[in-house]
Amino acid sequence: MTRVRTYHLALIGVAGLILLVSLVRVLTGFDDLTSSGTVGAALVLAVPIALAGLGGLWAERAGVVNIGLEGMMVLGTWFAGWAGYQWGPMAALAAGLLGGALGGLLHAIATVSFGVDHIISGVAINLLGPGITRFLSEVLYKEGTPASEAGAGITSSPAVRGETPTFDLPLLSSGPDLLGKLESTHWFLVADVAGVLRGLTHGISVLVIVAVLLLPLTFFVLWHTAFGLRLRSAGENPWAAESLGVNVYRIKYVAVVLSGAFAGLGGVFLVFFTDKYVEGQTQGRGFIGLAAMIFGNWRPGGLAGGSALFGYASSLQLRSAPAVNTFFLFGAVLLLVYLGLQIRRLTSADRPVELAAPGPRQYTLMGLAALGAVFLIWLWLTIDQLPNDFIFITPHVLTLLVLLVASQRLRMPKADGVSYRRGEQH
Amino acid sequence: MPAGLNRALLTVAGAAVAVVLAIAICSVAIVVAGGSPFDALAAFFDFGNSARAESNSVATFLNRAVPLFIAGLAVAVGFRMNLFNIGVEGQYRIAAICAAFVGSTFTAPAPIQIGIIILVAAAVGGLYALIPAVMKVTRGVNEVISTIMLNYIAIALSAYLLREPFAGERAEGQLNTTTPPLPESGMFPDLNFVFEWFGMLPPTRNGGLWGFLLVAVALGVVIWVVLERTRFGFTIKASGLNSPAALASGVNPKKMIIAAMVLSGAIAGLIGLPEILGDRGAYTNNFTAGLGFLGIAVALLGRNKPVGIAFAALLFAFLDRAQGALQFADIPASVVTIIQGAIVLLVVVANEVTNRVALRIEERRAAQQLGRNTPVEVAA
Amino acid sequence: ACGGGDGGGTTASQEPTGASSEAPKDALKVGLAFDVGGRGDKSFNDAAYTGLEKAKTDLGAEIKELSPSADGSNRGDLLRQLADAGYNPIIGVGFAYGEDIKKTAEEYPDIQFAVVDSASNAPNVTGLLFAEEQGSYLAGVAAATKSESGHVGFVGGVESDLIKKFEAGFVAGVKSVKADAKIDITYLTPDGDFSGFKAPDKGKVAAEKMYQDGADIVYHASGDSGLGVFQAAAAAKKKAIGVDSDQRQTVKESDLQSVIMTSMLKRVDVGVFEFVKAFQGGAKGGSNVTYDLKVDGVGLSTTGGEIDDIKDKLDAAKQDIVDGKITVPAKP
Amino acid sequence: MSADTLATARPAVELEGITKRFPGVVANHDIRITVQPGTVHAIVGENGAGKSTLMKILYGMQKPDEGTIKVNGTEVSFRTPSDAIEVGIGMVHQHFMLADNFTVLENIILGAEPKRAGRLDTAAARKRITELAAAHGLRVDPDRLVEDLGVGDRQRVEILKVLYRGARILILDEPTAVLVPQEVDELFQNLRELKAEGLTVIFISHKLDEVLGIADAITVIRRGTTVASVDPGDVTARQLAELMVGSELPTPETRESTVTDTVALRVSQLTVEADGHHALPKGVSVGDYAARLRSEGKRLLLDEVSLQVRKGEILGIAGVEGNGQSELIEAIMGIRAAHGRVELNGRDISGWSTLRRREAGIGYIPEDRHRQGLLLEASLWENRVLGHQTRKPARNGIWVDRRASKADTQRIVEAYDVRTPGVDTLALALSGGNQQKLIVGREMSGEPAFLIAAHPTRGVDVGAQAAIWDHLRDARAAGLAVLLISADLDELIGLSDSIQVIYRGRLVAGLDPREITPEQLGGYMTGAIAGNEEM
Ligand SMILES: Nc1ncnc2c1ncn2[C@@H]1O[C@H](COP(=O)(O)OP(=O)(O)OP(=O)(O)O)[C@@H](O)[C@H]1O
Ligand SMILES: Nc1ncnc2c1ncn2[C@@H]1O[C@H](COP(=O)(O)OP(=O)(O)OP(=O)(O)O)[C@@H](O)[C@H]1O
Ligand SMILES: [Mg+2]
Ligand SMILES: [Mg+2]
Repeated sequence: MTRVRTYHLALIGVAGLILLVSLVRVLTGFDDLTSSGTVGAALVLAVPIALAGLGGLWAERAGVVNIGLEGMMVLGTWFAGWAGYQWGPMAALAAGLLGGALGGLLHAIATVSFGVDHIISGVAINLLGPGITRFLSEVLYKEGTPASEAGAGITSSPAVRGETPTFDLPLLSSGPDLLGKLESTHWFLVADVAGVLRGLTHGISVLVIVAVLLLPLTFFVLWHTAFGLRLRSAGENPWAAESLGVNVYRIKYVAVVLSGAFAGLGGVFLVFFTDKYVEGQTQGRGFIGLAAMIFGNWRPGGLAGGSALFGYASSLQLRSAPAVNTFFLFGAVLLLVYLGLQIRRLTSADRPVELAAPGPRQYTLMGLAALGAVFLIWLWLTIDQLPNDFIFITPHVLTLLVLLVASQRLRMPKADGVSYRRGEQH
Repeated sequence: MPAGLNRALLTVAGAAVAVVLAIAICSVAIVVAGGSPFDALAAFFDFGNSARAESNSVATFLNRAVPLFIAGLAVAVGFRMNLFNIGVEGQYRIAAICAAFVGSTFTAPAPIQIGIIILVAAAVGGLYALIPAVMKVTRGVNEVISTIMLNYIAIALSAYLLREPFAGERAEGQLNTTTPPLPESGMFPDLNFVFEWFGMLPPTRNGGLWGFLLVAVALGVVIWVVLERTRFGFTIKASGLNSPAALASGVNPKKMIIAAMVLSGAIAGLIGLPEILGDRGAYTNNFTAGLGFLGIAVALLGRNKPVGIAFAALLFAFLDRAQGALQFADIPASVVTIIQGAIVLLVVVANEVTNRVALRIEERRAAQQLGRNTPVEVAA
Repeated sequence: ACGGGDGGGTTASQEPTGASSEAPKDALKVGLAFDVGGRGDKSFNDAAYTGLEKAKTDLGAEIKELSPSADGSNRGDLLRQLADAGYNPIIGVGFAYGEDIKKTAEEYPDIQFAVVDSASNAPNVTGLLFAEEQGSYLAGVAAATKSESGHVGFVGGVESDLIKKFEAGFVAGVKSVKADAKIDITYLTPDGDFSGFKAPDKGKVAAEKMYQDGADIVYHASGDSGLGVFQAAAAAKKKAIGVDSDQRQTVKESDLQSVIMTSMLKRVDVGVFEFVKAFQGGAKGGSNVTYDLKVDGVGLSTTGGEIDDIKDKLDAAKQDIVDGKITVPAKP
Repeated sequence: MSADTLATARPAVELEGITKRFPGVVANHDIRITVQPGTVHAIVGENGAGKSTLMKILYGMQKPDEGTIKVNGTEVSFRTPSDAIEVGIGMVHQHFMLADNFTVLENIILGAEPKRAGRLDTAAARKRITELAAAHGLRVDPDRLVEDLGVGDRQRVEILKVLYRGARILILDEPTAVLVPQEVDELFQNLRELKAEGLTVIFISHKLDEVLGIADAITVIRRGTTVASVDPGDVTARQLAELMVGSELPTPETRESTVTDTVALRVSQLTVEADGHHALPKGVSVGDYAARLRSEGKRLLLDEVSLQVRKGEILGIAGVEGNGQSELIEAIMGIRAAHGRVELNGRDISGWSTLRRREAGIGYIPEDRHRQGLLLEASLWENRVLGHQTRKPARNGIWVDRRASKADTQRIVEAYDVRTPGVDTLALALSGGNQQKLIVGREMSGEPAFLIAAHPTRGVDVGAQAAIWDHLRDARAAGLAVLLISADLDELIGLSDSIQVIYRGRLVAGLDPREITPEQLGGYMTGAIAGNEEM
């Protein structure tokens, strides 16, 4: 019953958000806020983050902190590029998964078998990933090698052979492109919904579909199968699991290797998106993925939310820097809504006792909110284009703000990061 | 104390084995790459074949160790309390640009000038670290996320500062953006004379061996004393080992989070100074980045203890120095990174193993002294 | 103080001597230190290497090239190691070497240095400068002339002053043809975060937006990120302009080659080779050599023949710049 | 089943010559036990005698170094618990083995999940659990989170876990340590039913009268080896105790009253909200506020608790775990936010920090020594400093006075008979009892005015127990006020000058320990007997 309620709440939240964005769009005229292009790019930018986050989710649900996702992702990109240029996309996929999984295996050996501090092992893998790939490039892609003839350099692989298929929703997003037509009307709300839907359905690579499906699949496996129950038990109380005959070591190995594979898949995705391996193309997404996973309270749904937020902000920032200004208005509206709710709560008769008399703290908060709203509106009215440097950090600032505002009832798996040894109780 | 000595010996032995193993692994890689591991090994110890080259190499080696050591200290202060300050990276960047700028705005006698620069750097670093600390304490925001985000924000912020308010004059045709140069009194005197003590040719360059080395050593000693001898250090240790127990014993966890984070950030603020005060005399857009992340590895390798961190920093610097020498020997310089990663991993594995052995020895000792290991004779 | 043309100063009788006396006086040992990324980046490091290799084959030079560490913290050390090993002259590739070259040059006054993209700052340093803004101006002219929509774009990798030179020249070029043209400008990362040169995905997203909004030609100065720009162009069936080298040749994918209308060439190879040659001829540093349109140090590539039809117009613009009738701004 | 018929003939479990060595310790040495099927077989022994180790060996969690195990007559060799589960052995551990963030159902089915088409078949599991629970009188709600359960419920979940796997041989390692008498009775009733169904139960306890009440056979273990196998009909509790320790069982008897008239600690209307602390509305008294919360159906962890402890008095708090004891002591310590007033020696300390309260002379023996009492990876002397870091002898200006701390730790080690090689030894190398003695010694130093002693002898063997009791009594005689919380009712009755019963966050009865039996006390604690509601 509670699940139904949170699910409903989430839907209402999304609807409210679209309404709000739509309002802001109409007020400001920045159509890119909800254009299919922005949404499509947001999706593409969110996917590698979500995949890295999934990697984190699997490992941490099994009780192993994985800060080495970045290194594993780097391995994924390199191997995908290396196999892809020789044998095509399927090979790239397999090799990338394997590369990431190898990183995961290393992490598993260190943390599970040797009980090494999880953070240290992750940091080491973050050193090793770029080191190994650079070394391999220096050996395999140096001048005079066949790869070099095919277009490789020390910092990039040759292009992946063959195409990865893409997908469109017939009628709606392609051909007659009904959604596209609706979107270009710029009608309040209608165009926004159309834009979002079209962005999510137009020219989508299969890998995006796979990646997006992995989220519900993860939810299903972890929360609705026996294997998932055992895996989570290893993250909550491995000693209890052990006492019931669960092979905790094996579970942890599987989880961490899969975790690496997911990070590797994120790497493959990047390689497919740009057609080749480019040194440094992961751009810290392993860390961002980890952050998105924590942001999402170690749950697939929350992770999706975290990566979507980040992807959307990055997309907007890259595509339409001036539109970022509208966030000021957006923030002001949110603050005003908050103020309105507070005032209604205070004036309503049947208020809960513990909120009966707002303390000075509450008045301060409300005062700050009012001030903030005024300040944001002032910013919005006076600034016509933020310096680029500030535009670049939109996603990061937004993430911090959401974290600050959202209630912090994060609950990590209880035995997360604990080094477990068979037969030794806590 | 024999138990402690025993453990120390074991640790050292473990670390040595780990380093050897790491080298072995890299040797395999080098052979696969078609190189000779012996050449590579020689390259690590090849400090050049002229007196001048040697002293240059030694200076390079030590100069690299200085910021790594400070970065390791900064990270360790947080880690001792289980605070994952991933944000050292951003903290030192912001601190460096602010300190370089403030230092360039006035001229005072060297000790005052340098002292103020150091203070500004520490203050800015500490303030920047205060943000995630306050977020954690008031809103429970996980410091891993917030510091990761703040790193990116620091990069953009410093780019902005460097371009707009803190920009300095530039020579025609120079594309580096920099803050205004520090006055002569802002440059930290170098330690080139030290080379003569060892019968070496001092480096000819100004600031060959950075004087900031002395500050780093002093900082290491101070941090050691603070962590190991003071009440503050004790509360940090207690909070890190068992936070509920610390809470029950009257330690205020919120205050400790803020204090440890700010201290960590203040130390982080100094990471960029050796380079600025010893070499560049300004913050530029190609200021060395990434030391904060390397600091994590160094701190963990040094087991979050100042002496260990010093060794780890020296080891990393020693390996880094060989990047050029390796290329002279036609060996890919990336083996350095591989060795560093492998050493971090293997040393902790070795630590883990030796720790267990040491623990077992200690338990046995305890049990023996209590005579618990002899089952009683009983008449049933 | 920009020196023009082939920087051959007066021939000095005195021969350059290396720091190490072991080197035979007549041997030509050329050392080169790359910028971050190093050799094999298919970009300007490789261009520099091409020039170095030419020096080896044509001038019989003994060569050594070193790449810095990933964080670039050891640039100065690489220069010193080359100097200590007896290399003379020594070339630093990239403006980031400016400061380090200056210091090293003071320590090794007997050795000649050169730095690509930065001005001379010591008597034994030659600055190898490139008038990117002039080349970009031509790219702008080409883009504006070829554009049907009157809407073009520019993608810069990192918002540094170097890349802004490209932007400034390009914008001036476009405006010279169509004063009312719409120009979208996007940078991928702030200055100091050099990942913008390695982010093809970001390049693709940024360019995609420009094409969606109606731009039909996008010029990039973003290193490896340009790959994403080309892909966006290919997907939108529009055109792009490459940078540094003739990317229609260096990019191997045939579908991408065909979208590269032209490339703004920056002849770092020429700069490096000419410097070594001049050194052999006894030239001394202390001045800059600017590779501009006059000496064809920058220019547009013609592979694919897509700009052949507007050759006259481009030549005219070039002539105006060479004659000084047009001064191209180096800052936006 | 043939196994059942065979089982009547052969012993359910035969352990022969079991030896298990840990580094430096021989936990089990040549143990021999034979357990007949369909019986309750008790194993008794001091702390650290090796009982748990032996059971872990039988359950496949640890491998014996020597010896053989036979189950139903067949020799077995277990590699993991799953091997033991397979032959029908189930174990309820001394410390709960439950994942807090899982539901009861998830905890029960873990490792033996029913599946349908690859999915967890929770419906089938729920049905099965409900059936099992009904059949054995083990009430549980399968869909509740374990973290919301009290200890009794948790115990039942543990037993259901075992039954769910169809175990025929049950190992219960100190199942009664955390239960009140009524719950113990309920458990024993369940055990008898299980026995009647032909199951075999191996039962471990320190509480000898319980053992005598339920067991069909008893094996005594001392220092890792079997000392005796006796028939419960033939021995008394005292004789059993003598077999266990070779000495007479001490009892916590208070001598003459030392209670004075000076109130050391006064607590008034202490109230703790369940869903987060809210500031008290202006002008509203704690009483009104609490009344309003109650009227809204909000849960209160502590509901207007008022009490006072006088100098020289030990006030015992009786209650089933989870009825507000933890909240009470944490509120007094200032670890948890609460409404109401706390006064120490007449001064209002409600707004003070934990540190300031400690400095003012409150000592604190926490309920869970590993969680709240010790730095396991630090040396003994550093543990001595803990909680005293701002006071002499640990403090010297901004420094920790290492020499003085060590000297004072040495004093504690001697005075409290902490068995340790030295004060530099890490705390984790000490046995639980010795760790506890160190904590008691630490909290008694600096002459506290008031001491909170939560389960001061939990899991401590008889010798150490007596020593700790003596220390408490001596301090009381010297004028110390003590708030004693204990699950051991004998201890509570024996030590306290007066007893308050806490039930659902309220003090429901004030009792005189001289006139009450553990059974009556248990009645108040479980709400079976209505309290006289605050004297
Ligand atoms: N994992 C272990 N490693 C080392 N020593 C151990 C370990 N487990 C138990 N011991 C040792 O074996 C002895 C027996 O421990 P065990 O837990 O079996 O005692 P017990 O009889 O169950 O005590 P209690 O009544 O306190 O539960 C302990 O005193 C301890 O010294
Ligand atoms: N998991 C373990 N690993 C190592 N040593 C252990 C372990 N468990 C127990 N010991 C050792 O056993 C001894 C005491 O164990 P144990 O905890 O059984 O004592 P105890 O008196 O039963 O205390 P408690 O009641 O707290 O369990 C100590 O020497 C301790 O080091
Ligand atoms: Mg025990
Ligand atoms: Mg036990």
